[in-house]
This record gives sequence, C-alpha cells and structure tokens, in this order.
Amino acid sequence: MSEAMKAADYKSELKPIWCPGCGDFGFLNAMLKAMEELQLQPENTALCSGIGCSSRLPGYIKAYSFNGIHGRVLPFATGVKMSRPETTVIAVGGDGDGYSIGAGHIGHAARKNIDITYVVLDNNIYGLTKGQASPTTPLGVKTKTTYYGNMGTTLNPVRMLIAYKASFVARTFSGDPKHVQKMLVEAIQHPGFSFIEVLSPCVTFRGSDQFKLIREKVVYLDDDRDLSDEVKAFDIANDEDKLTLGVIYKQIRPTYGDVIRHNVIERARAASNGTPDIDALLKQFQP
Amino acid sequence: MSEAMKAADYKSELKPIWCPGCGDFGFLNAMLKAMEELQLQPENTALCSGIGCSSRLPGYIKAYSFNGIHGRVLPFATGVKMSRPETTVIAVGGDGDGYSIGAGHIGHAARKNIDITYVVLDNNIYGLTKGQASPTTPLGVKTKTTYYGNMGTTLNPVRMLIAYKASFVARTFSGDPKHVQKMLVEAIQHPGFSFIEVLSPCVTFRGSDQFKLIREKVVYLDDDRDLSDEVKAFDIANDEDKLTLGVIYKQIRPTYGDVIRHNVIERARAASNGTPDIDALLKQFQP
Amino acid sequence: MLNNKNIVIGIAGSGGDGVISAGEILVNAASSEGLFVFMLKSFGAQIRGGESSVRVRISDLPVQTQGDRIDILVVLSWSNFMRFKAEMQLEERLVIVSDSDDPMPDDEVPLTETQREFWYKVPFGKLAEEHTGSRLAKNIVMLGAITELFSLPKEALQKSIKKTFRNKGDEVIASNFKAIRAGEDFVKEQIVKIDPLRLDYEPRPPRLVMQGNEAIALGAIYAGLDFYAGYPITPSTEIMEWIARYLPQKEGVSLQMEDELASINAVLGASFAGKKAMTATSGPGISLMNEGIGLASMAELPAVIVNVQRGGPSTGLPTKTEQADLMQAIWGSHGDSPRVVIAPCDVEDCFDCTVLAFYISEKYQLPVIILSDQFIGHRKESINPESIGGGASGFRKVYRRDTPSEEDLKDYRRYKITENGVSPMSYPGIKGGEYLGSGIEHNEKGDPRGDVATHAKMTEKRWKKLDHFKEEFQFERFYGPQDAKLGVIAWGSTKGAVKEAVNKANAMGMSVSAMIPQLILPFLVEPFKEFIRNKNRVIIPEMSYVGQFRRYLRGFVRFGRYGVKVIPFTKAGGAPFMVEEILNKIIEEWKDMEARR
Amino acid sequence: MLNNKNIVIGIAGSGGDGVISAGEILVNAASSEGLFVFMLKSFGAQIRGGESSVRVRISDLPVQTQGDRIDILVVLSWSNFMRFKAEMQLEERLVIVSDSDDPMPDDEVPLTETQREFWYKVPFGKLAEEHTGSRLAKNIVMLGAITELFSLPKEALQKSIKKTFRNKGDEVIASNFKAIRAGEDFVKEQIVKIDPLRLDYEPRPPRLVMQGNEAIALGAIYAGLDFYAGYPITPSTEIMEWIARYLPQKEGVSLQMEDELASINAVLGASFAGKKAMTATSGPGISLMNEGIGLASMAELPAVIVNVQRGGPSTGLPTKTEQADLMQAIWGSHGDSPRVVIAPCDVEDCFDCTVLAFYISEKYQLPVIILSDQFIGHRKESINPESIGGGASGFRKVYRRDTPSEEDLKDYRRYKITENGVSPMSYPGIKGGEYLGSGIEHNEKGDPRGDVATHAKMTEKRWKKLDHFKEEFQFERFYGPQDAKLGVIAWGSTKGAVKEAVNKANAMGMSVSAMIPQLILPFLVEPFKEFIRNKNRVIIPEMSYVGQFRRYLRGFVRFGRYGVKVIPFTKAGGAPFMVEEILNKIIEEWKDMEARR
Ligand SMILES: Cc1ncc(C[n+]2csc(CCOP(=O)(O)OP(=O)(O)O)c2C)c(N)n1
Ligand SMILES: Cc1ncc(C[n+]2csc(CCOP(=O)(O)OP(=O)(O)O)c2C)c(N)n1
Ligand code: SF4
Ligand code: SF4
Ligand SMILES: [Mg+2]
Ligand SMILES: [Mg+2]
Repeated sequence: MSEAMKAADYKSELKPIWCPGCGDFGFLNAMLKAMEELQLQPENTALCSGIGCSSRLPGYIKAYSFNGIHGRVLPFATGVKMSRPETTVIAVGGDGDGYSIGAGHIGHAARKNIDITYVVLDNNIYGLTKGQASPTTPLGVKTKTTYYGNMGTTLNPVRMLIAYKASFVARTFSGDPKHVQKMLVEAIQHPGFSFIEVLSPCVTFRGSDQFKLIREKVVYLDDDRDLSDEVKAFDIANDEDKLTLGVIYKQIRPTYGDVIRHNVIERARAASNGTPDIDALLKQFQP
Repeated sequence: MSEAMKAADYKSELKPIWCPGCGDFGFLNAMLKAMEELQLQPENTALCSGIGCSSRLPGYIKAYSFNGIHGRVLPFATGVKMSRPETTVIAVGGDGDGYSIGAGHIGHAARKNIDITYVVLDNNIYGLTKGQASPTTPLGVKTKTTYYGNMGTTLNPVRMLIAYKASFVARTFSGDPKHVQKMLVEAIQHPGFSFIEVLSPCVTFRGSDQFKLIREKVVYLDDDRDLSDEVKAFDIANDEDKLTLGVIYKQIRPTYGDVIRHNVIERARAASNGTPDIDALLKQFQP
Repeated sequence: MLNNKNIVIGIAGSGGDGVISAGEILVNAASSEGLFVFMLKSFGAQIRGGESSVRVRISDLPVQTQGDRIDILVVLSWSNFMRFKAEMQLEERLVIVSDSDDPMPDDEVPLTETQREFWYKVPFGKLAEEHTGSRLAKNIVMLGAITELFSLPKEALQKSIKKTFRNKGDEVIASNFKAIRAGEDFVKEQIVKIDPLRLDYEPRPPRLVMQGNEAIALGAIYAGLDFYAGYPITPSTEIMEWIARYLPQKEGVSLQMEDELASINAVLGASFAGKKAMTATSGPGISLMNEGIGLASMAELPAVIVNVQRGGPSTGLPTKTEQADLMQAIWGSHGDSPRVVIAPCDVEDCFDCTVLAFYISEKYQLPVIILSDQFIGHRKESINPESIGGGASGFRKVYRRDTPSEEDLKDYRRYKITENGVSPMSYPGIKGGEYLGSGIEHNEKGDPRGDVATHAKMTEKRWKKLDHFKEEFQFERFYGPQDAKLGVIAWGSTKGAVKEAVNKANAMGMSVSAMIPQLILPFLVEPFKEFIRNKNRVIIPEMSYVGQFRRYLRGFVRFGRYGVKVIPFTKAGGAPFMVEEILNKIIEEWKDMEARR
Repeated sequence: MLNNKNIVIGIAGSGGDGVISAGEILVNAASSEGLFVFMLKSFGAQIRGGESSVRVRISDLPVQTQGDRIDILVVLSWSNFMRFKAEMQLEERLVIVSDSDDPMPDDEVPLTETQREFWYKVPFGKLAEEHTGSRLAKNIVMLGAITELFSLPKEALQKSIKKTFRNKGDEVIASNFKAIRAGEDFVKEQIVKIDPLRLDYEPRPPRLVMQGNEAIALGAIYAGLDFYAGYPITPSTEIMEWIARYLPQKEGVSLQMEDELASINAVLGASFAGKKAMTATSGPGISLMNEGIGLASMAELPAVIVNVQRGGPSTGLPTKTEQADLMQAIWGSHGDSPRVVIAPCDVEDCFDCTVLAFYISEKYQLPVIILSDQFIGHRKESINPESIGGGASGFRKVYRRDTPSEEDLKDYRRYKITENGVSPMSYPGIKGGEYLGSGIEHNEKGDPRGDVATHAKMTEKRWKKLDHFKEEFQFERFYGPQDAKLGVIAWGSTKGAVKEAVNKANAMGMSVSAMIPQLILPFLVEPFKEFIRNKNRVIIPEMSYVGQFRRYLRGFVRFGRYGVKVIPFTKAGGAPFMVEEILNKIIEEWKDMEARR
C-alpha cells in the first residue's frame, strides 16, 4: 500500500485568488484535513463547481477537478457520479451559484439521492461579481443592486433541502474548521445525497465583522435526536434567530446509482438475456 | 356599471385540444366560475403559462393571455405583475413545466411574495409530449422514459412550497370543481404569492382510473387551524398516504409590489427630490 | 400518374380510426417483401382522438421521398380528411376507397370529376362489427380491402398483423385475420375493379423498417454510447425513449434530467469522467444548451448533441419540419466556440452520422452537433439490413479517446499544445492524471489564465483541431453529371427531393448535378469550389425563410469569382419539399439558361 | 513619441495602492478643464488586494483610443508592475516616476537604457505617512508629484479630490490636500526635471466623464425605460447597478432575478404588459437568453437586450474584451427568428444606440440586441455634455408603442397582417384588446395554428418589419476620402483604432477610407456596395479569431463581383487593437497595391 497522505499533499500548486481573510480559506483547510482523515485518493476524487469565488475551490485541491459554468454544478457532478460510481464526487459552489441560478437542480439531485456531497459556501452575497444581493442576503442590506436595501424574504436553504428530501443535511461555519471537517467527513461517508450549508463570510462585500456576528448566533446541535424526523428537522431549520450547526437531518435510503444498477440495469439485462449486440438490436426493426 | 359577467362570458372562442375526459376540463370550468364569482374583468386579468397540455389553458379564457415557453411562466408573470400592479395575474402550468424545468423559479417568486396566483395542474406525467415521467410520477411507474419503472423519490410540491415561504399554499382536485373554485377564489384574493396544487388526471397517459384512485385518497381539511403554523403545515404535507385538500398554509406579509412601491420607490424619490430629468441625472457624470 | 411499380397511399381518419397503425402494418408488410417504403404520419392539434393521417409510399425501386402525389386515397372519415386536405396532394387520376356509411359532404371536398372516377365504397365499420364484434377493427378490414384491390402483399400482411398483435394473444390475432378476410371478401364479391392500379414487384429479402430517430439511437449504441441524459421534446423524444430502453441492456446509464441545461451538463460530467455521452433535443432545448456546448468547446470535452429540428422560432410548429437551426448550430454559443456540425440526409444516414459524430467527438475532444429534422426523425423508411448491421458500407469506425501515456503523466498537461491540437485526456481513476478542467481560459496545465498571450495560443489550439480532421473522410454526395452547367446545393433532409428531381431532370434531357454535404462545420471549401467551377448557376433550395444555408455558403464560397449565379430557393417550413417544386425550379432555370445561350 | 498635446500615463501598483482611484481623480481633473480623456483599468485575478493598473490618456484634441504607448509610467510597486508588463506598451522615450523606497528588481524588468533615461524617484509612501499620518494617501502624493512634474491641471486636481471625498468630511479632504502638496513640494524641491514633457492645452468648458455601461443605462432612462430585470455578470453589471439606483427615482421597477432565463422572461412579461423593458448581460448570460429572445421574435414583444461582450468561449476571460458574440446575436436562437442588432462604437454611441434600440424595438415590436463590449463598457471617456443632454445631435426620437384604435378593437387581431408587418398592440387595461399571445405559431388573432399556409404567411409578416424600418435612418459612419482604393470595414469598439489609423494614414499621404456600420442586422447592403464599389482591397480587422464579421459580410456583400480583395485581419481578444497594428496593416496593403500598379 502507498503511504498515508497528509492534508498538505492534497494541495494543488495554484494559489487562491481569495481576498485575505475570506471565509473560504477556513473551508479549504478543513477540506484538506477531511481528505486526509478519509484518505481519499486524488485519482478517485472528483471536485466540481460552478462560478464564483467559492467555485474556485476545486482548483486548489489535487483531484479530478472541474470548474464549470454558473449554476450547473449539480448536473455535472451527477454525470460524473452516475458514470463512474467508484469516484468520490464533491460539488461545491456559492449561494448565488446554488440557490439562485442553480436552484432548479438541487431538488432533483436530492430526491434522486445522487450519491454526492454538495457544499454551499454561503456568504450571503455575490462575491466574484463584487457585491450584489444573493437569495440569502439579509433583508434591508444595501448592496450594489439593492441600493435602497434588500427586499423580499430571504431563502432558508436548510429548510428547503429538508423539503427536497435530501438524505443528509448539515450546517457548519468556516470560522470553525474542526466542525467543518467533521461535517465533511460525515457527509462524504453518507451514502446518498449529502448537503452542507457552510456559513463562510465574505469580508470584502459583507464587512469584516461577519465572523463575529455569526459566532454570536451559532448554536451547536448534538446528535442524540432522531435524525430522520423530518418535522423536527424542519422545526430546527425554522428558527432563523439561531444558527444551528451540526447534522440537522439524516436518513439512509437507496442511492440513485444503486437503483439504476440493481433495478434498471438488472431488469434490462434480464429482458435482453445479457448484452445484445447490434444484430440483436436490429431484430426489432424487422418487419 | 356594466352588467355582471357569467362564467360562460369568460370563455374564449378556442376549442380545447385536450383528450376527452382530461382532468383539465374540470379545472377550466371551475376557473370560469371563480372568475364569475370574483367578477374579474377580462381586460384586467392576465393569464400566463408555459408549455404543456395544461399550459394551453390561457387560450381558452377571455383575458390577456400568454402561452410562453416551457418552464418560464413565473418570471413572465412576475414581469406582468410588477409592471402593472392593478392587473390580476394568474400563472398556470403542468408538473413538468413547474416542478421540473421551471423548478428554479418557484422559490424566488414565493420568497419575494410576488402577488400572483400560481396553479399547477399536476397529472404526474408529461402529457403533451405523450407520456414521460415527471418529478411527481409515482415510484415504479413505467413511462416512455422509464421503461423499467420510475426510480428516485418523487417530489412533494406542497412541502416544497411551504419551505419556500409561499404565503398561501393549497391543494385541490379537478374532480371536485366546487372545491377548485373555492381554492381559486381564496388564492386570487390572497395578497401575495398564492400556490395551488391541482390534482388533475391525465386519462391518456396515466390511465382512466386516476379519478377513482385519487378520490379514494382524498381528505378534506377544514380551516379551523392556525393556518400560519409552518411546522404543522409541513406535517400535513408530509403525510403522503393521504391527499389532503384545502388551504394548507397561509400567512399575510407585504407583497413585493408593496415593498418596491413603498420602500424602494419612495426612498429613491426622496433621495432624488422627485423625478429627475436627464439633465439632473447627468450631474453625477460631471467631473 | 398511376404507376404499378410505385404507389402512394394516403389514409385519413379520426384518431380512433386506427389510421396510424394501419399504415404501420402496411409498411411492415411491404418491407417484409423487400419493397422500398417511405411513410409519413400527421396529426391534428388534439392530443388524442383528433384527426390523423398517414402517407405510405410503396415501390419496387428505391425511393427518396414521400412521393409528391397520392395515388390511392383511403378515407375512414371525410370530416377528418378535410383537416388534411392541404397536406394531401392528390393525383389527378386518383383511386378513392371510402367507407360506404360515411357520406362525403359533397360541396366541401375538393375533388375534381376525374378524381371521382375510380371510387370504391366499402362498409369498413359495418364489416368489422359483423366479423369481429367491434367497429375497432375497421382499419384492418380496410387493409384487407385495399390489399385485394391493389394486389398488395397478402401473406406479408398476415405476417405483419401477427407481429403487431403478438403480445395480445391468439384470439386477437384470429379476430384481426377475420377482419382482413372480411375486407378481401367484400372486394372480391361486391366490387368491380375499374381502375388499372395493381402493385407489380419482385419479392426480395426483407428490409428493415426504421425511423430516423431510432437510427440515431442505434448508431449511438453502435458507437459505444455509455451515458445518455436528456429531457423530452418533440420531435426528438423517441431517441431518448429508445435509449432508455436499450442502453441499460448494455449496462449504460440513461437519465431523464430536469431540463436541457441539466442534460448537457450531465453529459459533460460523464464525458469528463471518460465516458461516451450524448443528449438529444429540438429547437427550444438547443437554445438552452448553447452555454453548455460552449463549455464543451472550452474544456475540450467530447459530446454528441442531436438536434431534431422543428418549425420555429420559439415553440413554433413542434410537429413539423424546418431547416432553420443551421446557423444556430454553428454560431449559437457566445465566443469563438469550435464545434463540428453534421447533417444526416435520410434515415440510414442518421445511423452513419451518429457513428461519425462519436468518432470525431472522441478523437478531437469537442462537441459534435447532429442536425437532423422532424422530416427525417419521424418518418419510417425501409432500410437494407446490410447497410446498418455488422459489415456495412458507411462510416463504421469507433474511436476510443486518447489517454495519457506514462510519459505524459510525469508532468501531465491536460491542454498540451500538440501538432493537431488534440491533447491526451485523463479521467478519474488514472493516477497522476488529476487536473483542473474549466470553462475559464487556462494554460496547458489547466490553470486559469487571463492574459492575452495564453488566450491567443489556446484559441488557436482549440480551432486547429478542425483543420486536421477534415482530411480524414469524404463528406459529400454528388448526383448527376459533374460537368453539368446547372447545379443544386442542398443539405439535410432536402436531399431526397433534390436527388429525385435531379435524376428526373437528367432523364428529361437536361444536364443538372447536385451536391449534398454531410459535414456542415468545419466548412470544406475545396469540394464546393470543385463543384461550382464549371457551373453557370446554382440553385440553393432550403427550408429556411431567410436562407440560412445560402448565407452560410456565401460566407465561404466565392460564387462571384467563378461567375456562378446563385439562385435562392427558400421557403418557410411545415411540409417537406415536393420533387416537383425542385424540378420546376430546375426547369425554369434550365430554360432561362438555354434561352441566353 | 512624446507630445505635449497628448499624454498617456500608465500607473501600476497593488490593489491597496489606490491606483484606480488615482486614475479616476486624474480623469476628473482633466475633464473639468475640458480636456479629452480616455481611461482603461486592469485588474489581476485576485478579487481584492491583488495588482491593478490604469492607463489614462489626456489630450487637448479628441481621442479615439487608449493610446498605443505609455509616455509616463508611474510605478507604485515594481512587483505589481510585472504582472502588467505585457499589457503596458511603453514608449521608447519614456518618463518613469517610481517610489524611491521600492527598488526595481533589476534583471526582470524589461526596460531599455533609453527608457531609463528620464526617471524620477519620489518617496510616495514615506511622504504620505509624514504629511497625513498614513501611507494610504500615497496615491494622492503621487498625483501631486506628477501634476507638478508634467503641468497637469492643478486647481482641477484639488476640485476633483474635493468631489471624490465629499462624503468623507472636511478632515479627510484637508488631509488629502496635504498629500498633494507633499508631492508637489517634493518635486519642486528635490527634483531636477530633465524630460521635455509638459501638458499643453487650452482650458475649455468641462466635459462629462462616463463609462459605456453608464451611457447605456442613461440612454435607457432617456428612452423611457419602465422596467429592468437582470442578473449580475461581468462586464455588464454596472448597467444594472446604475439602473437599480436611478430607475426607481423615475418610478420604474428594477428587479434582480434568479438567473438570465428569468430576466429575459420577466422583461417579456413587462413588455406584454405594455411597458418599455430591458435587460443587460454578457456572454454566458446571452447564451441562456436565446430561447427567450426567440419568444420575443415570435410573440412580437418589444425588448432591448444588451450584451457587453467579454472574451470567450464559455467563462473565458470575464474582464477582457472580444468581438466574438456577433454571429450569436444574429443567429443565436433556433428557427428563423427576426431581431435587430446594433453595435455602439464608443461611450457616446452607447447612449445613442440605446435610444435607437428602444425606438426600433417599440415601433417594430421585436427584440433589439445592443452589442457592446468590455472595452467600451468599462472604459471612461470624456464626453461633450451637449451630445448627451437635451438638445443633442445624435438619434433622440422616443417612440410609444402603437395601440389599437376603436376600430381595431371591434374585432381585435393582435397579429394582423399589415403593410409593414407591424400590428397594433394592446395591453392589460385596454378593454376589448384581450388576446392570446404566444410562442407557438398562430394566426392573426393569436390562435395556435400548425398549418403550412399560416406559418408561411406569419413568417413573412414577422420578417417584413425589417425591410421597412431600414429606410428610416443612416446607420453608417465613414472616415477618409470615399474615392480611396483601400478600405477598412470594422464594427463596434474597433472603430477607435481604425479611425485614428485611417486619419494617420491619410496624413501620411496614403488614401484610405473606413466604414463602421452601427446597424448590424438587418443587413443594409447598399451602403456597403457603395463603399466597396471603387475599392481594390478592403481590410476587415476584428477581434474574433475565426473572423465572424468577415463571414457575415461575405454572406451579403459580393466582394468578388466588384473585384474587391478581402484582407482578413483577425485576432483573439483580450486587449483592444492598437492604432499601430491597424496602421501597419494599412501600410502593408498600401505598399503592395502600389507595387502592383
Ligand atoms: C450564466 C452566468 N450568469 C452570471 C455570471 C456571473 N457570475 C459569476 S459568479 C456570480 C455569483 C457569485 O456568487 P456566489 O455563487 O454566491 O459565489 P461567491 O463569489 O459569493 O463565492 C455571478 C452572478 C456567470 N458567470 N454566468
Ligand atoms: C425547453 C423545452 N423543453 C422541452 C419541451 C417539450 N415539452 C413540451 S410540454 C412538456 C412537458 C409537459 O408536461 P407538463 O408540464 O406536466 O404538462 P402536461 O402536458 O402534463 O399538462 C415538454 C417536456 C419544450 N417545449 N421546451
Ligand atoms: S470577494 Fe468575498 S467571497 Fe470573494 S474572495 Fe473576497 S472575501 Fe472571499
Ligand atoms: S394527454 Fe393527458 S393531460 Fe394531455 S389532454 Fe390528454 S388527458 Fe389531458
Ligand atoms: Mg456568495
Ligand atoms: Mg403534467
């Protein structure tokens, strides 16, 4: 066997373009540690993302990384996982990438229980485009596109993911990399669609006091609940005054890959009596 | 004042292309009655839709009707309502149109509380394209694209809409036009984003016994609950063995139109001291 | 003109009349006798229970089109026939077969006296009821009747019925046999045949019957498809439906995604993971995929994208054909975004093009768009089994993507600049081949880079691929004498009408030649130059109101320089070209040329 | 070549050095003296705290470009300068001003001996700290120093500082004044000026300073914009940001939507509701809007769509310029989908084009795409206030959509076929004007129809609109003598370099003329014919590797027929054309033409 890999071994040669103090650094470090903890093999790990500051992450990690287009990370990751089930697939993106332009894909990846981990680095703002409101920007906040204050209720991602039947839902905070690491390890190990909302401050466009403000609202959950009680989970997510961190919901059910392999492919092969060649397929076109 | 309008007066000259027995007929009739009950004026009513059998509905009603593109009815309706607040705006579509390709828009129209009514005629199938699985097609069902049975958990729209903070969420059944009418009237009267999931059987691609099967599972809610209790509402929606009909959730909060008018526009006009002309705007470009 | 070697039958009725299944049974019967067959279906707006019609051409000789005119009009219901009258071009010498119990609403039906001359009435419904206990089988009674009337293949008809109803049990088959016999017997006993039409043919080995969409699906599987992701849309859905059924038999994965954005991105994910992946869609769906196709260009991900064109713009005419997505296929994504565009010209070519598309896509690591259309996708043609199966004549090469060598992996550069622009591509599982793929501009390693020099170098690299592969194959088809002074250039499904028209024109003593490119992008200018060099005029027929193909050709071919006059011949879509339309244009231009000599 | 009437200053430093704000203060100062100004910014990949640079051209005479070469290089940090060295083309006779305390890493910096001849060192940071208590003001010290060194407008600089810091309070202003003075004094006291450069100009009334993106936003409001919906994307976001602030002041609604699909559809909803509506985006966003733009074509909904092009394909080079979305603007949607495409060529033209876009869009009820680019969108230019404000020279007509008359409403046909294809359009609130709008093919009333005849008729109707409006305006700009034998045809932002190059070429004794169309689609062939008629050669410079503009032109203009040789001159994007590049090409072709005479 090859030698154990260290966190630092998972680092790519690229230097992050993030602003000094950006929350995403904390996440990156926790991610490297989680990879060490799980001894992920770079060649069997795929890291996919959309577009945004946060979506630059895959470039900083040694793996099969892909930095695609804005909002489409989940379909892309689905394609990777469904065609190479032995690969550990992690999708990552921002709140804009995921909850705004990419919002249509989450429910479907979740309900199908695609066996990937989806991490949203939520900074409540569009960082890369320099400071416009995102669906999680708090009410009243003035951004470049909400000059008179942000209007419209903000979205509650955790609540949404529970409603979507995601089989693993957690929240963490990049200001607490140990907790991030723990959540990542659990999520990656979870068979099925696992989702982590990471509170990850944008110090440049949301102010440098974000870490402090979040820390004040943070409450840690412990796991001695029935994690699979959806209504309880919904209730926890509902309390928007607190920022509850930890695993909020968890349920084990067959992954889409399992279902495809065992139900679809097996049934199909039974129907065709093994692998049909082209001449066998041509039969159906005989008059 | 002009004379009272009758349901029949709201009918357009177009003949529905729906299959005999299609659930959408029941909805259409209920809709005409609801329009009568509310005495909607055709010139002040906008009916928008995407693409699908169900999305043909606007053509059958006398109003400002629009049959746009697949999945985009909510943004379109948002554009209509936000620029002409005095118009009653109703968006309608199918489960494919809304929950599949259009899924990304619902959460945003809901959280912003755009003052429109969104009706999904849910037949658990793609009707117009002749019978492929939709996100609400039950597990195991064989359709043209799920030859070996439908896989992946189905989506629970009501639960999803509650999570999205839609301010009015109801479910009804086109087999009970009186109930549909009641829900429609309440939804249209509701100030804010109102959503109605209409169980509306596709007799051609889901079998002619759909009406019967649904009727067996239907349970009517009464309204003497705290309609604004989200967790209770979530709990009701969660019970997938029953098909609970009625208003499931309701909450009154400012609509996006109100907010834009009162917060944004008023603040803006205060900032500019009334309406600036082009020369006033040019000032900021002076060196 | 009635011709016993080549018969065009039109059948119209209501949705419940079984018009389509009658057509299909007929097509199968004819094909199992080795006859050449071409069938089109048409539906009203109604989802079910509306009107429908089929047009079946049966011929002892190869056919290219649906046939301009109907020789035999079979009417199950006159009121439904009326909905199609504009689509059903009738021969002046016509044979009509209609239901005795369905009176023709005299003043509305546009039939001349001559057309009414040969007119047989058979009580389809009544006979069905009498012999099978249900009016449902009236379409089968009708088949029995016309088989007897026009000497269509009789045993083959029974075989075809047997096959069609094989899953319904012996009783149903027996009952349908009764229906056939009822029709036959009625004709034998009650009808005096006065028309001269009798199918005259040599039985040959059976031919296959296939839709264009099925041929694409089959071609994909032949080429080694691993992964399909798509979203239903008319008129492409059959590709997905077929693949959803058969790909899993080969352990491949077929996914229905939530929309087309998801479909193309899932395909790219699978391709990134080293798999052969494809999606298929139509107009609106392609418009949504443009961003993803651009990503495939930039990230150099192989992918096959099928567009079965329909009438546009927007939702347009979902069940009708048009050739107006051509320019979009070429230029639809933002930026200079290299891709390959291939257009099949008939059902068999759908198979070839798909195999070719995978070959190019995998070898050159870029998106390949197959531009089919509703006219090809939904029609049924009879096909020589040899030309599709194992030892076929067309393009049959299958390519497995170049992966990095040991040497490459020492300092792996995913986007290494090479002589032909193609770099070895790793995928998850290959140790040392890890890299960052991206849609942002990047250097050879894949690191994001925004400088002008890198962009210039990498843009060149991506486009260079197109220069190289063009020498590999022959992508054009030519008909007629090359030295003709009058030429026709067309693409895609217009081939059929052009080929028939050109053959007719030459038979009539004119000298005309035609060119139909299979490869649309990259543009290979040499064969065009060669073709037009000695021409005086070139007609460019296409089903695009604004003449997209002509605009495109003009962008590359300097007709003016060779003194060649371009004759635009455009129309909006909806119905395929008739041979006559093209032929008349040819005659017109020919005469004008002669007059000016 | 150093020239006191026209100075190009390049400033480079780290993000924290205040390079950009120094540039802006300088630009404002110069503009308030009526000088002509042109400024470009450039950033590294880092979101914040990376490197940045500006290039400011200040001139007593009108300028068209950023200036090919930098006369004065101001370096706040050499290590950051290194990131830009490829973008900073330096004059051979250069003046360098750098921080005394930032030593140059000698062996890496590409400066010739001559370039090092005039080199002043000022301790920017130290002086800032001494005089203001913080190194932050070092950019202001620098401005004081260079103002003194090169006789830049001194009082205007103070005015500009005052304006910049007006919201920060008097103390900050006072402190910055101290910083200026520190710079000035240092130069006066410690530096012996040895270079000959001193700005020489006539003070004139102040000019406005504006970005292309702001000019578009302003133009939209001038044209009566009611509704904006958009989604942020570089380099178009400033349009939305500006509108989000100012449109509500005019009681208009500006919405940030969840994506570009939503944006375009919200715009169409507002348009259906009778409002003037617009969206703006860039490359990837436009790729997503293609379906919606097609819907606007089909449903005949007015809409203005701005594409501020960036480098592509895919995510490409988000902060760099390119001209490679041209063909997509024309052909990006499926089907024959009529639209209008207009390309502004500079900041002022952004305003004009936007006013024009609304006019055309509202009058002809179709989507109009404005194709700007990052080079225009993000640069600042000084503008004559007259040319934008009330009594301006450019296109200033504002159109209110045709609504149905009493007569029309009696039997309202939304898509009535009229002589010019435009039908009266009702909107909610108009009684009797109710109708079904749709993206599916429809008849004059709006009822869905799938027949060939309706499709043919309605396709013609929709395209006819383009024939009619083309006579209304003059859409081309010409430079140089019309009878020149050598021509240049370019579009959009390439205008600047072309105009300067053509002027120079003529001044050098060559005879060259240029044509820059403002209207891209529909294609008006006549002015092109007129332009090329007497040419021998036409150079087509464009920032598209594959030459999209050339391909497009060739589709319509028969260069060959007039014996005109087309000289492609393409490059991938990233950096705008230099005047020199175009001029050299002109010289090359000119010489070759002369040689062959
Ligand atoms: C289709 C498309 N639309 C818009 C953009 C521009 N864009 C890039 S990143 C981004 C949002 C970034 O916000 P988020 O996803 O929250 O990431 P962050 O930068 O905050 O980490 C946007 C709008 C794009 N690249 N593509
Ligand atoms: C972009 C796009 N993709 C796909 C389609 C094809 N299409 C038309 S309707 C439809 C689904 C219809 O299902 P649903 O919305 O449930 O409506 P129903 O017909 O069942 O009432 C699809 C996939 C389309 N018109 N546009
Ligand atoms: S802009 Fe915000 S999110 Fe982006 S790198 Fe900077 S701090 Fe991080
Ligand atoms: S296909 Fe289904 S949904 Fe469509 S009209 Fe027929 S019954 Fe109704
Ligand atoms: Mg963010
Ligand atoms: Mg449905």
